[in-house]
Amino acid sequence: MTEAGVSAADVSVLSLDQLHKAFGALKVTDDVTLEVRSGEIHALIGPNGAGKSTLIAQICGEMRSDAGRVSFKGRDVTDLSAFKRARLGLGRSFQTTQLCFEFSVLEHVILSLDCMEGGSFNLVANPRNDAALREEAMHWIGKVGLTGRESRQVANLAHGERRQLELAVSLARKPHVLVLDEPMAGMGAEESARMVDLLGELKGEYPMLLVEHDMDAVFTLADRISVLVYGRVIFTGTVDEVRRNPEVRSAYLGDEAC
Amino acid sequence: MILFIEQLLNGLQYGAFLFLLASGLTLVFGIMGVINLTHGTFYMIGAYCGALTVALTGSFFMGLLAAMAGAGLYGLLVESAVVRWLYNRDHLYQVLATLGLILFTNEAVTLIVGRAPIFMNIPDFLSGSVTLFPGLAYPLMRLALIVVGLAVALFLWLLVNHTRFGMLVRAGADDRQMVDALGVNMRWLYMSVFGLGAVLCGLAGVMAAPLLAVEIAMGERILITTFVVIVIGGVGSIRGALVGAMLVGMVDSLGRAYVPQILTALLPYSVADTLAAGLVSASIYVLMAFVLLVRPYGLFPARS
Amino acid sequence: MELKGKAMRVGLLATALGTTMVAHAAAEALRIGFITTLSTPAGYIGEDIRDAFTLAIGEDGRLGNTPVVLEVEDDGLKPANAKQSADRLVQSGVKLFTGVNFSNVLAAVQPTVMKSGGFYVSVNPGPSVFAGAKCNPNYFVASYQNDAFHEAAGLAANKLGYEKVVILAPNYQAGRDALNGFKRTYEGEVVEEIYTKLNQTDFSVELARIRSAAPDAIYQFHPGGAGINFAKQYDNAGLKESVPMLVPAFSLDAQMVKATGDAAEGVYASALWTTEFDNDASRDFVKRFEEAYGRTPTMYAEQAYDTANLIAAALDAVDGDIEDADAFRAELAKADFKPIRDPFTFGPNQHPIQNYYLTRFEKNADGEIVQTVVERIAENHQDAYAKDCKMD
Amino acid sequence: MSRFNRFTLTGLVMLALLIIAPVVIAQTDWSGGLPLLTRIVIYALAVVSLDLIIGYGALVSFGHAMFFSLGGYVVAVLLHHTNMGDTIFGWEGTNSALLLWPLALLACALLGLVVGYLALKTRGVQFIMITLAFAQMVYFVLVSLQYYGGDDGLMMDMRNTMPSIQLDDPWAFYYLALTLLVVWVLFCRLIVNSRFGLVFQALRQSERRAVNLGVNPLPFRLTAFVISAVGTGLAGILWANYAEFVTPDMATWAKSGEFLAIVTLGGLGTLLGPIAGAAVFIGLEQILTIWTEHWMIVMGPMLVLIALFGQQGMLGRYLKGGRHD
Repeated sequence: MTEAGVSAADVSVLSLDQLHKAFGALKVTDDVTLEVRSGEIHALIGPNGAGKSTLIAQICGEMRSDAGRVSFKGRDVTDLSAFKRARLGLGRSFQTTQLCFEFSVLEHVILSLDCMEGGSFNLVANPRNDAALREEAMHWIGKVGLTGRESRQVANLAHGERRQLELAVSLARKPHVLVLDEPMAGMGAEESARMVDLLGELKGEYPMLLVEHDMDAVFTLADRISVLVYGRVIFTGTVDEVRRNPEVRSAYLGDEAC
Repeated sequence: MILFIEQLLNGLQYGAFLFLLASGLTLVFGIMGVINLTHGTFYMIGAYCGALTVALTGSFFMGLLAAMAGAGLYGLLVESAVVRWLYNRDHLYQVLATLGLILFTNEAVTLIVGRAPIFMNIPDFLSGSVTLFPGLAYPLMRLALIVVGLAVALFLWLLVNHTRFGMLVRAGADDRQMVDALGVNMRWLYMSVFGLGAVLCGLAGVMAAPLLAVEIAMGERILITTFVVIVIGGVGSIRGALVGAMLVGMVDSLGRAYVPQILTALLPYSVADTLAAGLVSASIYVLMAFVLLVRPYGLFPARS
Repeated sequence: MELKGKAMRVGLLATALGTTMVAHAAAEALRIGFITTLSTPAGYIGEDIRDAFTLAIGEDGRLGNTPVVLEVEDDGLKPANAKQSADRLVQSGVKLFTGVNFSNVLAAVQPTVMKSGGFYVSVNPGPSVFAGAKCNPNYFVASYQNDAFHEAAGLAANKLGYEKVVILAPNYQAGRDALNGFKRTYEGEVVEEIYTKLNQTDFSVELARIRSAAPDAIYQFHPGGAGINFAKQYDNAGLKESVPMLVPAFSLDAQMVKATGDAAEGVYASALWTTEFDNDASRDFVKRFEEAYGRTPTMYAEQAYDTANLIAAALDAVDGDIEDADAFRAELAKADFKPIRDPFTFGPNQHPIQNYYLTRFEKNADGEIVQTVVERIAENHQDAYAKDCKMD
Repeated sequence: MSRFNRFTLTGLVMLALLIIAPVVIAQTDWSGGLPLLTRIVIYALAVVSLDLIIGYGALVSFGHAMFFSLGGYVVAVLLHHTNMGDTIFGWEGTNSALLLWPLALLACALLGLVVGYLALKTRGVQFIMITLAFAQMVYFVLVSLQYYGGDDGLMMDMRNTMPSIQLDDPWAFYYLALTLLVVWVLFCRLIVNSRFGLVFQALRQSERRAVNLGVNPLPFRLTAFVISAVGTGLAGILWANYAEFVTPDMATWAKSGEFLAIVTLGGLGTLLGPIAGAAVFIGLEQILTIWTEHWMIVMGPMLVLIALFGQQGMLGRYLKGGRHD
């Protein structure tokens, strides 16, 4: 990995400033500061129970933080609810797939496109019959490699295909950052490889915060990596720096690293 | 002052009675996720079994046993024949099926016992009143209800907090999959919880029967109130059921005792009269709406 | 015994096949629409009404000399269902109706029948709506106007010398009517007027209020199960000994007394008739009813039996032909028959002008609780609404 | 496409049956046919409205009888004043359906708005219970309306009037109710397939996903709840005109439960299923009550069997099947 070029593109898109969250006496996230810069894939790794899921919930607005700030595109969004953050361009995928299983692939992407402004109260027009929407939806379906599957019901998709659809649903909204919560979870080797390729293609177009256990994928894709242990970021740096850091090795990577 | 204490006792007594019904319902609800409308039916079965047995044997204790056994057995029957197959189904199907069971049971009891309400005497050792302190005599039968309610609360507390069974119950209320993963025989756990709930209903039925008309559909009258109790308390929580029952008991009793007087003192009679009657009738529903608006999952939700 | 067998058979048939009972259906039999409440816990009243009416028809299927068919329909205590049944029967040509047991059901049935030009003779409720300005020439009440028992109870309270009373009823129309009826005739002081919740089962709070008010007596109206609950809890609270309880007859009917047990002993009730009435017709009726159905007739049974005989007398007078409505109406209005209770006449609104009694629940020689007659408290009592009725 | 065809086909068959049935029954000597069909159509209107929020939004309202009763009471009360010659806030009143009905629907919409806004703060079982609580409050208010008959209810001396349609004529009334049902079903169908409907359904299937697409759940759910309230209110208006009286009965929890049972019986999320459910439920009740007064001993187990084995209600499998693949 080369050092990411220092340029105007290096401005921070998403930044977390001293975020805290505790359940009773248990500090789940503790003083987390972290930023995702435009164009980079920033990976977040850490053992189970490190607080990754809680952190994502705080970023996306599903959970209120006890203290600290979340800024998105230079704007303080700490007090905004989840749907408002989404409207600003915060896209995400979920650890366990969150999709509308009764829709077809096409319907789902159309839904995503139709919700750019938070959804419509038009009680009459059928968005499925909107040629422009269909065409755009097909574009995103093609982008994630689901062409030919567009009329299949989401419930009947294979696991990997659902992950691809989640990506399409997020991409269709032209997000300014993508928060991906273990996109490779539960995938076979082949599916994982395809997902890595796909994310690699998207790299540079969308800044991403990638939470992932698959270290091969992380080292292939990430520009920078933050390590979260017991709710604290113990280290942030480039891939090589992380590999070299003894603290990280002992705390987390250990034998898993290579 | 003495009157106020008496009304507090009345509230306590009503609360204790509601707790007997609500504790089982909240467990069934919390652990199995089943909306069981037949809960009131178990109460009716208990009252009928108790009253008929007392009429036959003359012994209140036989009636007590018969009520608990009858309601418990019917509960097990309902669980294994119908409810068991609805655990993982939408609430709507549970409502439909248990509604059907209510209609069926009511009519079956009508065919067997007849439509006219039946009689159950107050046992001799519980008839009459005791003087708690000068100026306040309270009926023994009602005191007995309070004692039974508190005893059951204590029993359930011990059961839930200090036994393996209770551990599973608590775990089940928190996370069903986890209990599944423990390899516990879920069928056994569900049946015992359901049966326990039914037995407690039978107990409530036989304790209430001496003071009430034992009649068809007596269960539905109390069912909705019982649901109100557990929703206020927080579904799945015994502690919630206890607090909810006491809250509902007190609000209802003190409301009936004092709201008309207070309103009459404040407002012109014609307005106060209608308003008070309406307010008293709807008091527990107002309470529930208020609690849910402040705490959408009740006071002590089992699952956070 | 012969009669018993037949009546049982007819009764069983009616139960088993529900609703359309054909008693020796001759081609020309007069069809009588009989909408009543058989299901629900209140169904025992409907059963008594139906069975007593059937008893009056007798084994030959004739009411007086006229062959009749009772078209029994269960309304399930739902006005809408009753209205549906009435519509259906009217359209199929039925001209004469009776049987309804509840005021709100009657409110649904009566207008339908009146619109069709048919007759309705009430066996039980006499709601005030139809007793005053909305009275109708084709609508008769052979039982009582709804307020009558309460007015009679007010008179009874005067006679018993009660100077201050607490009165209670559920918070709904009939409950409010009840207490207003009582206050209309009662001359003492009402120290507290308590409205309970509809379908309330526990009365501990109200009992405490009564105790603290310490009245000479209470008057309470709670129909059905609530009435039983109240009486049992009143006794259990130890109030029955110190504060006498007065009720209208339907707060403690013969079936309810069985479920109330000893708690009923000593309670006063205003009534039209009781099983202990001292005349042959009454004794004969009680005996026949008990033989046929194996249970004690309630006041509702008596009213239904009298209604049947009222209709029978009018039918006989017009030879079973009710097509000439004016003639049939005129005969009904005469009330020219011998009822089991005291004879009555119709007022201008075609509600009875009749005698009311003070009764008391007491143990008889066999240790059973029966409703004994204490004294007549109202003679030729007429309801308060008759003056508002202007028939054309 | 096949789903569209199945819906259209089923809808047309039902419509044909409902159009022809009274004509056929009129040939027999069964006089209860037309009133029975009228009841079915009125109930259908209410349960289709309920299906809109349960079947497509998973908002299980156990209190929809409150809208049914409110619609009925508003027309009955206004008619009562008009006939008594009272003025209502200086307005001399009217008997015209074209004025009264929209007014009643507006009242239902307002109640729906308030109740929906408060109730939608909860989910699941709590939502079921809080809607029930509000319905109970409405019920107790109706019972305590002494002036309007309280528990006994309020008679309507006549039906409302409508230009060129005789509401007093049972045939005209039936076909008017049927027309309203058809229009309402088509409207609901339009909503379900609309841009709004897509979002509303997405909220049921995955609220988290919808929220992360930028959807604020409350306005969508509230809109659907109000529309559903209006439809149920319309059924209440028709019921009041059909029965010519209103009672607090219309607001009991048993009525709400009946609606739920019918929707489930017919098939959730199908719009047409509940209509079949209404026909079967009310028809069965009618047949069984004629057969025996102990009809519940048959009806009860039937409901149980339907819940146990009719996994998607009567028409759920058929109407939802055959979509995609």
